[in-house]
Amino acid sequence: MPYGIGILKGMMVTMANFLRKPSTVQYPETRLKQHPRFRGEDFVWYEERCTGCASCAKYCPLGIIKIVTSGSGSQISEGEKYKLETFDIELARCMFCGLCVEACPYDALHLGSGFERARERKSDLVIPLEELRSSPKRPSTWFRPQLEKKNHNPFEGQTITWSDVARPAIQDPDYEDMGKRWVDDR
Amino acid sequence: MTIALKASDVAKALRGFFTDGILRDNLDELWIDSNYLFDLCKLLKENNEFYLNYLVAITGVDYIDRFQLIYHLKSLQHNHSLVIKTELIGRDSPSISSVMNIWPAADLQEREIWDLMGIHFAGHPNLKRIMTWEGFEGHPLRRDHLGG
Amino acid sequence: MNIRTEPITINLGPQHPSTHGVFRLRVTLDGEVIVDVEPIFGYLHRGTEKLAEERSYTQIVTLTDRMDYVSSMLNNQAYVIAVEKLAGLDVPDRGKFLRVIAGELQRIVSHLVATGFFLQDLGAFGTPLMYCFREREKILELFEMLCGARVTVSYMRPGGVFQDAPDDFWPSFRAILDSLPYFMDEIERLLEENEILLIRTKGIGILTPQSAIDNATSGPVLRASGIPWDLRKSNPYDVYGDLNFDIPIGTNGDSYDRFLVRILEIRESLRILEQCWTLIPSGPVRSKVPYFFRPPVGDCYASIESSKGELGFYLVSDGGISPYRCKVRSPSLINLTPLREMLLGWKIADLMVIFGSLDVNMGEVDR
Amino acid sequence: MESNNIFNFLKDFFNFLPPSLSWLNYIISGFILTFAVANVLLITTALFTYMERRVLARFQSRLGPNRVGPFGILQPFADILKLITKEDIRPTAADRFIFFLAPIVLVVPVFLLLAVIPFGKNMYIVNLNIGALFIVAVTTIAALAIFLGGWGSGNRFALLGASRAVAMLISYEVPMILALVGVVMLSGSMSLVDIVEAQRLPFILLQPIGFFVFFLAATAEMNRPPFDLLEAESELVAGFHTEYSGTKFALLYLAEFAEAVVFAGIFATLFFRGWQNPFVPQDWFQFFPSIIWFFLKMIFFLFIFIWIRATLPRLRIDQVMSFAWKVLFPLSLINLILTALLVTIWPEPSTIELWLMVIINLAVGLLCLVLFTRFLEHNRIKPTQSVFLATKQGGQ
Repeated sequence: MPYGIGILKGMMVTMANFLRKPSTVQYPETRLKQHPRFRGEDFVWYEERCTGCASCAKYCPLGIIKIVTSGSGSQISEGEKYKLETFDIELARCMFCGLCVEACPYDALHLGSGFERARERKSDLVIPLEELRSSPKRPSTWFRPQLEKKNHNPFEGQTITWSDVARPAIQDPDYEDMGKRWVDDR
Repeated sequence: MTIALKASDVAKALRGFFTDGILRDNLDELWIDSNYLFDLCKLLKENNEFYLNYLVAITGVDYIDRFQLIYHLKSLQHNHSLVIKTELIGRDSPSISSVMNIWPAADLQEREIWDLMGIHFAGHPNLKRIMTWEGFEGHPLRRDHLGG
Repeated sequence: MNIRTEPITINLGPQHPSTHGVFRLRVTLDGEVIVDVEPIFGYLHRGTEKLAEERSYTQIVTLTDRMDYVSSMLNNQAYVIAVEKLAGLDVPDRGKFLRVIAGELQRIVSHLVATGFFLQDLGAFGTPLMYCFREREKILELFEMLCGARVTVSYMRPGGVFQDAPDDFWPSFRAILDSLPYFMDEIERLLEENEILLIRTKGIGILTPQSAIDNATSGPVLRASGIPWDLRKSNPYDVYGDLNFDIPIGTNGDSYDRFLVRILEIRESLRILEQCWTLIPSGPVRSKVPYFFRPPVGDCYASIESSKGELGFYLVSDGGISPYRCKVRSPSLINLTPLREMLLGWKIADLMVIFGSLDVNMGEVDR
Repeated sequence: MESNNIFNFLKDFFNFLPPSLSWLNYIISGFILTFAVANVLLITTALFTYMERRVLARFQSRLGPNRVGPFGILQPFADILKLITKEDIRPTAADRFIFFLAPIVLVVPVFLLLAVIPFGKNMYIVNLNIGALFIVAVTTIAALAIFLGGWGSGNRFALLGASRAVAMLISYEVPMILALVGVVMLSGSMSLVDIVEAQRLPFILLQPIGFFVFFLAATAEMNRPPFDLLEAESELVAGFHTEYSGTKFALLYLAEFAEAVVFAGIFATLFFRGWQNPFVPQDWFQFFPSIIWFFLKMIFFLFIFIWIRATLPRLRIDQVMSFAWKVLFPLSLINLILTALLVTIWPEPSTIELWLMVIINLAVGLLCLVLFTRFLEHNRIKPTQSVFLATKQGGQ
């Protein structure tokens, strides 16, 4: 085989790629397809479902969720809801690992689907309570298999109300489970 | 599968050479007195029945009153592995002999343990800090190093 | 008359264009020839092991995928296997298969990045790198489908994987399995017999088998020196026991062999993924593990074959929700032990070639 | 031989001046001509930088610049504007005068080369009868300028880059000149205009080895891959122009790309029948006017430069030097002897004899290739044998 054949083969490969369509897209005009499980940064929060138990704040590795609740006089009773004073998520230090969403027992907190929330100042990167209330309800289906069963896709603008975002209430036990007498064998 | 050598039969085999070096052996951990470590490791590497020529990892653990050093060894030829543990009582300037001239792989690992844990390895050619910058005082991975 | 030449010391500093991450090399040069080398680490030291002592077992998963930021699935897999061995958890079969699929995809991504940057150091101005990155994008899109993030995936949890793959994952996974072999043929045609690449890398930076074992190198660096040692074969974990695949072994342990071993390993990973595609059972993906679970007191060491070498976790549990000590055996750091011995005597242009062929990731070295 | 008609056209245009001022007529028309041609080169270099980035991007399956202006066509001007507005730093360790002089000494020779190149049917600035010698003389100044820049900026990396550059450029001058001699022998005169007219057949057919040697030597002369040791960013940060910034860096940047454009022009004139239609003899109908042919060939060569830059990695300094002396130099000698033989046998070759010469040349070229491969083959095992698959595991 003559000496320069390796280089020529390489040149043919680059020429073949030269004739193909480029694989990059012009970002703001055309966008790549995103998938429903994308861990976006604008959190979706359902006030009706949230009881202020702050297990998300406890479970966040960086401890960036700040929840202040107060005994709200009339509403407070065993097992009911606290009145939420502040619910701040400091996006500047958040790494979007989703452990808070995993820890929320009432499916109140969900990851969003956007990633273009840039601000000039770091203090603007804190999501206050009002913004959580008013932000559009397009949760990502990360760690929410029930949303995936409804094949909910936040990128097609489908919003979900607080009532049908949760896991089915009773895990109806199948026959094999019924057979077990003691709960903890289940 | 990599067979984990039973500490008891390794101890039996080594008792021929060392009388008091081996402290105790439970399951697959072989506890050794820290000043016999060097010649015992040399023996483990050379004799062809064990031929542990691959030093997988050295780990330092700080148990408040004593430091523990765990050596994971492996033999690529026989595909078996062994865990050796030694203890250095007391917190001020623990020191042990370096195993660099048995396994050259120990070089960077010992420097890291010296830098983060503060265990001195006698006989290491250039025992300098590896992770933290030169002027850093204290050893971060110790239990009493509360950061800041 | 002899001309007195004195060697100059230059800093291939932390922000040098071709060091992989922040790695500083103080090199003493006599003209072009390297006389003395002193690597300086620590620029990316984030204290992962100290942080791990204050986090619960599940929270450490998010720490692990920031160690070797090019193969985060494999870091997760190593950590999770160590925790399961510590706590004695069993993992459902489908979870194991999903872990192997994610791990092998991540190995392909890591080898593509390694090959791309290896060519970039050689001066091929970005073309092979862009081709490798184009294929990497497709696999990262798979990861986004699987776990929502492309690089910091934290997909695996002690006891399996956190969620099953979505339905539209399998068709695009099949598409990649069909398209990647053609790309590999193309890359091999572009690079393998390229005369300039051969001159620049053949016989450069030779690591003898004996010193490869003495310096406890692992992964492609060890296999390129002729030692057939792969943890997936010698100490199979997850489902590697009942998959058949080969290990590429080099003969003369130079930079060219390390480069070629990685390319052939991508082909082997494709063979593994093909078998996983057919063998994966249905069923649950994760055994029941509470969030703040407490493994029994004790310690254990478990390691897997990550893309850089043997990545191991040594965990000591004192019964609490967070480990008493979590040590990481980082393959990149230990692969750097023979660096000085491999570099002496070569020219400065070879320094980049040898360092590039070692494929060291600074996130894993400094932890 | 009609003289240079653009210059005559301008001279007649200025005839209204009184005869006592006729010398002014010469100066003005001369100045306008050179000013126009110099600006043409500037614009072409700017467009070449744009073309390089777009074509290189397409090789790498990306889009390339398309933000500034329609399809990104104003990108080079945006670059120039940016570079000019950047602060022009001079390191304290730098030798003031040399640091300032280096960019100028690098740019001037590139524009000087334009004087000799015929763009179209008797469209040239001057018809020097020693054109080829002029080209060689001017390109050596670039080597000097690079060392001035490297030494003047007082930075270790720049010094290393500069000392490499001088060694490489000098050792690539020799094969380049010998390859030029082959062309000059065939065409009988050194002036580029005569070389173009003497090319009944494009010299690439008559001089395959000569073209190969000249092409590689010129690529090294222009510091383009695979010989771009100078700014080997992976090793020496940025080679000799590490310390330059602002307008000085813009000049260096311009010189590098202008040299590529000018050398593309030289290739077209020496080996591809300059401004004539390469596929058809002189007196037949040429499809395009002569200047269009010239620019088409230039763009063809520029495309090849970019194609090589997209594919090939860089050579090490000692490999570059050994390639020059062990490969290019003997090849150019063989080419020289062969051409001398052919020219003595057929001083006035008819068309059949011309084609005969082409066949002989190609045969010798293939022979050299086979000999060179056998010489290299015995000390290099086939690449794929070095890694094989093993199913078993275990260690030594």
